[in-house]
Amino acid sequence: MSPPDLSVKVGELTFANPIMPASGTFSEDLSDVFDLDVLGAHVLKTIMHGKRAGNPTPRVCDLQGGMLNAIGIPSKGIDDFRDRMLPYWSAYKAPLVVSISAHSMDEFARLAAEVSLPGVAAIEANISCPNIEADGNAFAMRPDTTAEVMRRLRAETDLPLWAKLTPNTGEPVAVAMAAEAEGADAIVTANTALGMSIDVRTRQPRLGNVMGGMSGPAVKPIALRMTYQCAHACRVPVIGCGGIATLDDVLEFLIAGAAAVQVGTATFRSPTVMARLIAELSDWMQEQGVTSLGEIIGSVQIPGGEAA
Amino acid sequence: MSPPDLSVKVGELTFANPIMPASGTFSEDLSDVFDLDVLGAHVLKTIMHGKRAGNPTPRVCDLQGGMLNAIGIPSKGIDDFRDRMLPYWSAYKAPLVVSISAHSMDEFARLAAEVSLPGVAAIEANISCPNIEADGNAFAMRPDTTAEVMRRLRAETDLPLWAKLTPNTGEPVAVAMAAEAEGADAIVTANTALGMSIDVRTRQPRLGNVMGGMSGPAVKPIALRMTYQCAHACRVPVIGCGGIATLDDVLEFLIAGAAAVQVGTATFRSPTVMARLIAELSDWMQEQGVTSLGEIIGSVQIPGGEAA
Amino acid sequence: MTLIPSILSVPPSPGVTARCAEARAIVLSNMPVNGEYRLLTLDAPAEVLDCAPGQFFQLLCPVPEGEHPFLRRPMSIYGYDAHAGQLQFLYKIAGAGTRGLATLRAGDTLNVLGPLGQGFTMPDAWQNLMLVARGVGLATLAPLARMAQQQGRSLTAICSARSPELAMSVDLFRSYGAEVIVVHDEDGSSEVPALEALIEARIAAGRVDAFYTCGSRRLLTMLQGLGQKHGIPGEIAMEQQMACGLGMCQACVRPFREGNEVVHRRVCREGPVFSISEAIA
Amino acid sequence: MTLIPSILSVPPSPGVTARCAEARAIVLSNMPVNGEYRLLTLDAPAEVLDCAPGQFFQLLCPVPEGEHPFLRRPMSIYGYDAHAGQLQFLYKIAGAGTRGLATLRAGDTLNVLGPLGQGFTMPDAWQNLMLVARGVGLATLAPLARMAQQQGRSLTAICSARSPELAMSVDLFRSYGAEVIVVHDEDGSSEVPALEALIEARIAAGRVDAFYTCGSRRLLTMLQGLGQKHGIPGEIAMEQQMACGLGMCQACVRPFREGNEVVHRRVCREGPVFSISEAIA
Ligand SMILES: Cc1cc2nc3c(=O)[nH]c(=O)nc-3n(C[C@H](O)[C@H](O)[C@H](O)COP(=O)(O)OP(=O)(O)OC[C@H]3O[C@@H](n4cnc5c(N)ncnc54)[C@H](O)[C@@H]3O)c2cc1C
Ligand SMILES: Cc1cc2nc3c(=O)[nH]c(=O)nc-3n(C[C@H](O)[C@H](O)[C@H](O)COP(=O)(O)OP(=O)(O)OC[C@H]3O[C@@H](n4cnc5c(N)ncnc54)[C@H](O)[C@@H]3O)c2cc1C
Ligand SMILES: Cc1cc2nc3c(=O)[nH]c(=O)nc-3n(C[C@H](O)[C@H](O)[C@H](O)COP(=O)(O)O)c2cc1C
Ligand SMILES: Cc1cc2nc3c(=O)[nH]c(=O)nc-3n(C[C@H](O)[C@H](O)[C@H](O)COP(=O)(O)O)c2cc1C
Ligand code: FES
Ligand code: FES
Repeated sequence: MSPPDLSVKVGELTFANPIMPASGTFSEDLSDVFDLDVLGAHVLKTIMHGKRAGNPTPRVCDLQGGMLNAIGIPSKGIDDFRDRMLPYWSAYKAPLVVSISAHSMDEFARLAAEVSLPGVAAIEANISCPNIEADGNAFAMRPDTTAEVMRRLRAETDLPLWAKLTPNTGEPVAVAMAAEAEGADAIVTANTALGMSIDVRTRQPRLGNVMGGMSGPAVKPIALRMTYQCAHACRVPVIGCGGIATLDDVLEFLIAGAAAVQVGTATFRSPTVMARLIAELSDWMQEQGVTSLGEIIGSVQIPGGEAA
Repeated sequence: MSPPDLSVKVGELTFANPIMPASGTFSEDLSDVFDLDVLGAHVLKTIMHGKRAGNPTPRVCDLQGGMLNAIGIPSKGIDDFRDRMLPYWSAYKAPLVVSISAHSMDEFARLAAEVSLPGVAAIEANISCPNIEADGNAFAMRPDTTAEVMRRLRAETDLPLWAKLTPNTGEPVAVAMAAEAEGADAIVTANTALGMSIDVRTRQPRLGNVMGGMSGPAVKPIALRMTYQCAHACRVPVIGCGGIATLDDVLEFLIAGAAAVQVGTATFRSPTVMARLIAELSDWMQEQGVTSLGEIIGSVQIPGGEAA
Repeated sequence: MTLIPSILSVPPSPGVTARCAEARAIVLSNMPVNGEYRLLTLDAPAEVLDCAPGQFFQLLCPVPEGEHPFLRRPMSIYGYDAHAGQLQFLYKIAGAGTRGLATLRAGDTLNVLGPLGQGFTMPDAWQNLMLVARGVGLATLAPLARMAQQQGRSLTAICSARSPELAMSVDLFRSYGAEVIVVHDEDGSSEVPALEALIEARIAAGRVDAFYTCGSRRLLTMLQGLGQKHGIPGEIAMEQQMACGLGMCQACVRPFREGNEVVHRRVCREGPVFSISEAIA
Repeated sequence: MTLIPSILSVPPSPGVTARCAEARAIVLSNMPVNGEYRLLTLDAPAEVLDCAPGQFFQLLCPVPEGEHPFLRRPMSIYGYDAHAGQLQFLYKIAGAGTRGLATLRAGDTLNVLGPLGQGFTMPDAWQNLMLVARGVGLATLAPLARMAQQQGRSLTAICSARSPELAMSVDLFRSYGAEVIVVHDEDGSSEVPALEALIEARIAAGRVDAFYTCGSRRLLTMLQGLGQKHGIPGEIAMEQQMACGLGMCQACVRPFREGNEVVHRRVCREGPVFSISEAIA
């Protein structure tokens, strides 16, 4: 029997399998541990236009079933991307997804144009990073600011453009639909949830930045809910992200409607996890007689039809 | 040495200690397990005006570090409250907090008037229950609807009025300030976070209602963040709620600025937990030489002054 | 294999008690039985041993590697012995929680909450009892059989299983003086028409004053039909997903007939034992 | 008590290697030593044993009851022996993760990720080495002392501790041919002025080509001053909260002087060993 076909389509792009890293939890350093070309795609840490230091330390702390981070976006800037990172990643077969962000629409648009280079397969617009502006504000908090920034980005690039949403908004579906209406080719659900932790002995916040983004299994139900909501509301594909660590987690997001998934925090606990998930998914498909992931994606059974 | 003073003030009310149950996770049935008069206050399951069945089963499922529920608000209505519950709870010394909710402003206001009876110490307005309306919508999702409903409630009752917030809003601070501006005497942070879980074997949602509210340790960092944000933005006291299970959790919320805390899901894992937390808090104060909780509440140390 | 639950001190009249406690029990043994099931025997403190047949416990299951059961898991009391300080559960591995239970070794501790719920009743008028059960439902009915013997009732136990070898508690029920009838899927004797004929014959012979059953929808519907036709009452132990187990959260409701109305009752508090005529399959 | 880490196969020239693996190791022993510390000895596969002094592992700590360490915890390699297939860590119980480590018994498995980071260098020009350390920092420097001996360097080890009994690795350093000087808080000999005078005397005697240290800000500032004054280079192993340990997340940065600039470097990737002159206390 031929090995099962793990490939998925995300808009016009085809990936060899649905497993890719989440932005900010992946770098060339992981090639020490496994061959990065087994991945469906490579998604890089968000870059911004200029050089930036990032947030004060401590930048991470752990939680029950997850972690908080307030890394910020330390960035070596666009030149380093073009001259050093792009050539490095272009040597791989796996398609390259470049995550970008900015504080202003103008800078965001300019960066989109500048990273639209041969070797880049798609741009992920990080319109959701809760660390960029105070108290978790980001473009993706509101449909109107989302629409505006996506329109500007769309005007600057012909590459597939993904919008990465935040769970901190009260209206994720409206935000996803605004992104879609302005030409997003895919929706990524989601970035981290704004949280806080205090060391009761020192009475200090555990993060130098006071608040930070929560990730890992603890946020999975929230990310899954957003994935389901957006997959039902949007025509463009949705990429699930949040707390994925096991084969069951991957299947859960695919069943909810995700066309592919991103794995972040799980790589910190087990750097080989993505390679293992791909192998396990292949074995599972073979065992279950599933020949294509089209049979799984969006196959959730809602009792009595549509969701409440 | 005299035992430490655990009492806290929440607006004009004084509670013997800062530990009280969260609405919906407590009932007279718990008196099988310990003497309910040790609690700082009694907070009842939300009541609505008429009789209601609640949501389809399964109504709960568990998660890593927490659970989802979509109980809905099965309610025996106002008559049952007045005739049966109020006399039962009035026999206790601990102050009684009655949680109310409604689908419309009119009904909400009417219910506030109807529950303003002798024996009721405060009203908790559940303006945040994600199960009441589709997709997590609730009054507390927006400052304007919050302001309107709180204004209506304030007009109908002279009792202390608490507003229970939702973590599903993108603007919790604005919502808290709107509630305060319209006369809320305290803010409760927070209700459950909207989530989802799918059984990958049956491909069905694990809840009959498809989506539901997440609670337990997994949501603690989000609830703590909201508690900190609201305690810094509001003059009225904030009551912390979300994932509290240990003495360190209680201290973490008090340090963040909570005047008292509510314990929900932890009671399901250990029905004696609230009684234990009160004893542990007393022991801890004695050990540390803390004579009053005023020394702890809001004592978070922000490096370099205020938060980002 | 025969499982003898240690029920030495069933109270003569099973006064339903609502009192319960959270306690640490110590594992005495945790053995596989019959391939599919495991028997967990605990050394438990007196405060949790005032049990009645049909009641249950909420167990805080250990965390098996890579899984995260969070809520307690409900388990019927299979055996209890206040005198010996022992408590037993018979369980089937279904998911994370029961896989966690399966990791317990002698000497480990287990946090138990119970006894919970309302047990079976056995009015004086019910002298000839018929017990119909399948699978892990037998765990729930075993202490009932013991109680029937102690109260001098006549008992017929119909044990339904996939194959005759899997009909677990045959010897146990026999040791309680029951007449045991094994029906199974292999020869079709467990199918409703065959079962119904079998029971009709007993009823005709005046051998059935009341039914006891548990779990299966199919058996419930059948017994409701027979009960209505012949005016035979009975009780059923039901299941539902639970959170608190104490009556606080309203997770575990099921619909029941109350006159012309359908009402919700909590399986953990008003149940898990209900009148067969009021239950809805 | 003397702790002999099993370092039998230190590579003569510690070629810095970036390769690492995630592996399951088996606990051989996990013993308390000296009250405050514990020594964990693992049976580890060859793929993780190509180590150099100063490198570290990320340990996936077991979950102690009631606590939930989530991220891996970084631990310096205390001993490694590719030949015997052994790996050792010396740790102090600080919180949930190390409390989890303390629960390990012989035969348990532990998921380890390593070796990680850049170890110490030992250029030929550095013949007379001075090692200054306190507390658990000694764990990091122990394999370095062994390497110094193997490469025939002269070594002075200043062990700083709260009281003389707590100066843990005295005998160990001696066994590597080091001259060991114990300074402690009780007689004030561990205070900076006293220490500085002591080291100045050795420098005057031409006994110090390079310093090695780890951890403490106070010691770093002092050694930077002495190094600058006398033109003596050196290396320091530093710490920072980590998430990935591999260089991906940028959690573990610290500021360093690079010419006139201050730059961020990742402790897990560019470090944990850095030049003393570039480090910022
Ligand atoms: C009052 C009562 C008494 C019970 N007595 C016994 C007993 O004596 N022996 C025994 O083996 N089992 C008994 N059960 C069922 C037992 O509680 C479930 O099998 C167990 O909770 C499954 O947990 P898990 O983590 O292993 O599996 P999960 O992964 O939680 O579930 C596996 C499957 O079982 C279903 N399930 C889970 N919990 C329940 C529940 N509370 N009720 C019904 N279905 C459920 C799930 O939907 C899923 O399909 C009883 C249930 C109730 C309500
Ligand atoms: C490269 C490196 C090598 C190390 N080698 C050793 C060693 O050989 N032996 C040893 O006992 N310890 C060593 N440490 C420190 C050790 O990693 C921490 O003590 C441990 O992570 C604490 O985890 P915990 O869960 O027990 O405590 P936590 O509850 O996580 O923390 C307890 C205290 O330690 C602090 N802390 C936690 N993690 C770190 C960290 N990574 N760096 C600095 N402080 C931290 C916390 O802020 C807190 O104040 C090393 C650290 C690094 C970065
Ligand atoms: C340390 C860390 C750094 C991150 N940096 C970024 C980033 O630069 N850009 C971005 O879009 N998301 C970033 N994220 C969010 C992740 O891409 C992902 O959306 C989130 O962590 C949820 O997935 P997970 O639970 O699998 O980690 C970061 C997450 C972590 C933990
Ligand atoms: C089963 C269940 C039922 C709940 N019902 C209500 C309710 O009726 N009204 C309300 O305001 N909150 C309700 N909540 C939310 C809790 O009061 C609390 O805000 C939330 O669970 C977070 O706290 P916890 O993590 O300590 O449980 C319910 C929570 C659970 C788990
Ligand atoms: S399980 Fe909570 S009411 Fe029954
Ligand atoms: S810990 Fe992730 S970069 Fe160092």
